[in-house]
Amino acid sequence: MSSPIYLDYAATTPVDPRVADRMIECLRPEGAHGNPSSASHEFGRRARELVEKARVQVANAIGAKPATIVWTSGATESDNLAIQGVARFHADRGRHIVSSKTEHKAVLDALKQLEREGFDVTYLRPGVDGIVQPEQVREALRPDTILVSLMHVNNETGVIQDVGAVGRLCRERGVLFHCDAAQSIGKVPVDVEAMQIDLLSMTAHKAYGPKGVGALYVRRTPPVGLRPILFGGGQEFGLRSGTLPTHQIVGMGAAFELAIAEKDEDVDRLRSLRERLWQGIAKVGDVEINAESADRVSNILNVTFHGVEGESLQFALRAVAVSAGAACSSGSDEASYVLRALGRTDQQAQSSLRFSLGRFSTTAEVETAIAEVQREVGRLRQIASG
Amino acid sequence: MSSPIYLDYAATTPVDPRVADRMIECLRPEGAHGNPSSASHEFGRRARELVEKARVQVANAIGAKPATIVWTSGATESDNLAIQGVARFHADRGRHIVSSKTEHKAVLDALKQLEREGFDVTYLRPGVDGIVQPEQVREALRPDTILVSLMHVNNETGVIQDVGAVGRLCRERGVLFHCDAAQSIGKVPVDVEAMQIDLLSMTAHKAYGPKGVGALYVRRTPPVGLRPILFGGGQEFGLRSGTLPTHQIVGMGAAFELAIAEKDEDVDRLRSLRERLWQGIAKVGDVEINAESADRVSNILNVTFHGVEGESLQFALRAVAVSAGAACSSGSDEASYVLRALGRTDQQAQSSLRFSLGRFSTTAEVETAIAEVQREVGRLRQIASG
Amino acid sequence: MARYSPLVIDHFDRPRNSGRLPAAPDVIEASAGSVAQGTSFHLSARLSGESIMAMQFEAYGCPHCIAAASWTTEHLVGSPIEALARWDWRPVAQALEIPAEKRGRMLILQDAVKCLAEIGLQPP
Amino acid sequence: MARYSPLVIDHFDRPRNSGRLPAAPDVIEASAGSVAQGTSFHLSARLSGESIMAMQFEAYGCPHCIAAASWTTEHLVGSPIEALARWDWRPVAQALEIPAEKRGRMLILQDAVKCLAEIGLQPP
Ligand SMILES: Cc1ncc(COP(=O)(O)O)c(C=O)c1O
Ligand SMILES: Cc1ncc(COP(=O)(O)O)c(C=O)c1O
Repeated sequence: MSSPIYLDYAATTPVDPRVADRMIECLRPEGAHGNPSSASHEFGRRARELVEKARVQVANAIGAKPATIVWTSGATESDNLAIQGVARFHADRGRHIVSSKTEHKAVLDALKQLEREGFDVTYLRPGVDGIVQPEQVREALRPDTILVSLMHVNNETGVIQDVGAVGRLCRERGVLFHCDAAQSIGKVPVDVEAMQIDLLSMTAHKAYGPKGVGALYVRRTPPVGLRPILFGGGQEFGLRSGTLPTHQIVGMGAAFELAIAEKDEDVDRLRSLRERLWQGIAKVGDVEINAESADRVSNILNVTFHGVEGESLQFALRAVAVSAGAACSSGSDEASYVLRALGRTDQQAQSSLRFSLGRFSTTAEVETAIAEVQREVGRLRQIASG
Repeated sequence: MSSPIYLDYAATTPVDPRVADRMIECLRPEGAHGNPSSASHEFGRRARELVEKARVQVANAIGAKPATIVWTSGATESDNLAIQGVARFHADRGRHIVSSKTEHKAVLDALKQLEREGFDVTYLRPGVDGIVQPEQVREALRPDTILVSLMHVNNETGVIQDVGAVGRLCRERGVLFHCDAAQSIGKVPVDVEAMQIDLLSMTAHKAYGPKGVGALYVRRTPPVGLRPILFGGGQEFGLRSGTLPTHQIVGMGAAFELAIAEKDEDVDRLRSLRERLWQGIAKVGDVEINAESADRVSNILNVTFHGVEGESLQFALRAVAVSAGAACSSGSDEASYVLRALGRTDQQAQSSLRFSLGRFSTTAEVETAIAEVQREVGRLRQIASG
Repeated sequence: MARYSPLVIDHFDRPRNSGRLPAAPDVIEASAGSVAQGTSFHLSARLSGESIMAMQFEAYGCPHCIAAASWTTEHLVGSPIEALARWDWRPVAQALEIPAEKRGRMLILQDAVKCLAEIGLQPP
Repeated sequence: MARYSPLVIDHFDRPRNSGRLPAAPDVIEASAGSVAQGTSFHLSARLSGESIMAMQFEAYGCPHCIAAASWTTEHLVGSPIEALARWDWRPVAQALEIPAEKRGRMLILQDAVKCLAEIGLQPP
C-alpha cells in the first residue's frame, strides 16, 4: 500500500521545510549551540539573540509585546500553567472557574485536578452549533470567579468562539480570561489586545512548527498573578524555568511568521479544497457536518456518517489518515466528548470523522480521499444491511 | 575576534552531528511527522515506533525497563515532576524531605515552593570535598520523611555523590529516593537497580542531544505514587500529558545510545585533556581546584583564582567560553551557592571558573585556553597590585 | 485503534457471504444486537436435509465483528445443521486473534448463531 | 554578565597608567575599598607646583572599576590639583556608560580620589 493521504493536520502538521531549515542551522555544529542563559559568552549570547528574535515573531502573530511571551513545551503546558497558575495564585480571592464542556483535555484535566483540590468549576454546554454564548458566560460569573477559560478554535469541529465578546465581558467584571488558541494561528486573526485576553496558549506543531514547543501569552499591564509550575533556573521572567531549546524556539518563531504572512492565501485555498471534499463526501448520502451552522476554520470538516460503525469506518478508510477525535492516549474507542456535548449520541459521535486539511494538501489528494470515502462507506453500508 | 573556545560543555553541549542527522530525518517532509498519539493511522504509528525505540535506548542507558521512562521537556521538568509529584501524592504520609545545599536550582526551587506549602526540608551541607556523607542522610531521616533528593554529579564542581549508598539506605528505611542525573550520562555509570533509585532525572542537552527534551525514570514495581504536573491528553502513562516531540525524543535516544557506547573512550580522553589544562593553569600560581579531593567527573575543572576579581576574570577570558556557575537567568553577579556551601568565601566563589570539556574539545583548544589564562590572570594581578 | 490480525483484515476487506438470502421456505434467518448498541448481526441460511447449503450475513460493527461473521459463515457452509448449535465464540476469536475487550461483541454473534440453530433444529 | 561599553572595553584591555609610582617626596598616594568587598583602588600621583604631573592606579574589581580608574587617571594627569577635589563619579560613569547597579563601586573610587585630594591640598 502506498503512503496514506494525510488529512490529520489538526492533530499535528509536518514542519514546513523553510522552518526545518532554520532549525537545522541551529542543530549543526556551527549553529547557535550555546545555552541562551549563558550570558557570559558569545555562544550563549548568540543563542539568546535567536530566542529573542523568535519572541518578537510570536508576539507579532498575536498583537502582543515580546515581553509577554513565555516559552513552554507546548499548549498542554501553556494551558496548565495558565489555569493552575492563576488558580493557585489567586486562590484566596476566590475558587470559582468558568469553562466549557468542549475544551481540550489539557484544559479539562487541569480543571479536574483543581476540583480535586477544592475549586469549583462551571462547565458551560455549547449549543448544537458548538458555540458558547457570551451570555452564558455572563450568567455563570460569580463574585468568587477568578478565571474564565474558553478556547478559540475547537480542535475537533473547527468552531470559532467569539472570544472577543467573552474577553470584554471578563474585563468589565475584573475576571481573568484564558484562551486556548492552539488551533488558531494562521487560521483566524488573533489579537490579544482587541480580544482583551489575559492569557493565551499557543503551540508550534499545529502551524508547521516543531512539536514540543509552545508559548503562553501573559498580560503584563496590569500584571496577571501567576504561580509557576516549573521552578528552577528562573528563566522566562521566573514564570517557567528550564533551559531554553533554541532550535525549537527558532522553529516556532519562523513558523508563526510564515503562518501570519500566508494566512489569507492558505485560508482561501483550504476553504475551497474543503468545499470540494464536502461535495464529494455528501454524495454518499446520510452524512452531516458537525456544528455546520457555526463559523468554523477553513481546514476542518467533521462529518457524521449515519449507518456506519465508527471503528470500521476508520479502518476502512486507512488509506486516508484522519482521526475520530483528539490525538490522545486513550485511543479512539471512546466517543468524542466534544460531539456528545453538541448533542450527538454515542453512536453518532463514534461514526464521525475529522478531516483536516493543510498547507501541503492537494486537489489530487482530496479527490483520492473522496473516492475512498464513497467506495468504503458504500461497502460498509452494504455489509450492514444488504 | 575569532570565535571563542567552547569550554562550557556542562552548561550545554552541541548536538552531535550523528544525533542531528537522526533528528533532521524526522523534520523533513518525508519524515515521521505524525502525532505519536494518533494510533489510528500510519503516520502516527510510525512516529510512535520511533518514540518507543528511543525509550528503549534511554532505558538501556540507566539499566531500566522501557516502561519506566517518562518523557519530559528536560531535567528541570523531571526534577519538578519527581519532587512536587511525590510530595503532593504522599503528603498525608509525611511532609519531610531531605536534600542538600548543592543541588541544582530546579531541585532547590521546587523544594522552596513545597516549603511555602508547609513541607519541611532538611538541606544537608556537604564537606569541603562537596560530598554529602550517607551517614548525614541517615541522621536526617525522620518518621515523616517521604523523599530524599540528592544529585549524582554536581554541575559546578563535577563531584560524584555515592548515590548507591544513599539509595540502599532509603530503600531500607522505606523512603523514596530521587536522583538528579542530568550531568551523569556518558560520564559515570548509572544503574537505577543497583543504585536503588526510585526516580531519576535526565536531560538530552548535556549529552550531545537537543535542548528541550528530558526524561524521568519512575520505578514501576512497586509503583512510586506520583501526582502529575501537566494534565491533559494522558500521554506517558498519565504521568505527563502533551504531544510527544518525535524528533526531540529520537535525538535523546540516539544521544544516550552514543553516550553509553563511547563513554569509556570519552572519559579517558577528557581526563587527560583536563589534566593538561590544569597543569597549564596551575603555572599562574595561587589557584586551587574546588572539591579537589573528591571523586569528580573527568570533564569538569572548577578553579578558584586567588587575587583576581571574578567579573574581570571572566571578561578578560572572553576568548574562552567558560562560566562562573550554573547557566541561569540570574546572571553571574551572585557568588555560586555551591562553592559557598563548600566553604568558599563570596570573593573566592566569585573568582572561580568552571572549565568543562567535551567530545569536540581538542588539545589545541586547551593550549589556547591555557595561554589565555596565563596571560590574563597575570595581567589582572598586575593591575590589582602592581 | 486496536491492531487487526491479517485474517481479520482479509475478511474485513473481502468478506465472504456478505448479504441476505432472499426469503424462501428453505431459508431461515436470525438476528441479534442493535445499531444503538454498536453491534448487530443478521444471519440467513439455506438448509437442505441435515446440511447448511448456503449462508449470508449482515453486520454493523467493528472490523472484528465483520470479520468474525464472515469467517463464521465460511466455516458453517457445508456443515450439518447441528454445527450451529455447537458453535461458540471461542474458535473464531482464536482464529482471528480477537482481543479480550471485544468478547461482548462476539457473544452477540453467538446469540445470532444460537437463535439460527433453534430455528433450524425446530421440528418442522 | 553586564555588557560593557566600547570605552570600558578599551580601558580594560589597555589600561592607562596601571601601576604604582615609586614612593618619593613629590608622590602622594591614597586607597579605598578592600579585596574582601570585591573592589579596591590604590591611586598615586606625582605633583609639581599646582599640577598633577603623573598618576597611576591599581584596581581590584570588575571591568567597570578598572576602566573607571584608568579613565580617571588619564583625565586627571595635567590637571591642577584642585581637580582632584572637584572630581566625582558622575562624569566617568557617564563617559563609560556604567550601569546604575555599579554606583557603589564608583563611590569607592571617588573615596580614593577625595582622599588623594585631601593629601594633595594639605598645606605642606
Ligand atoms: C485546542 C488544543 N489545545 C491544546 C492542545 C495541546 O497542545 P500540545 O500538543 O502542544 O501539548 C491541542 C493539541 O494537541 C489542541 O488542539
Ligand atoms: C544537575 C542539573 N540538574 C538540572 C538541570 C536542568 O536541566 P534542563 O536544562 O534540562 O532543564 C541541569 C542543567 O541545566 C543540571 O546541570
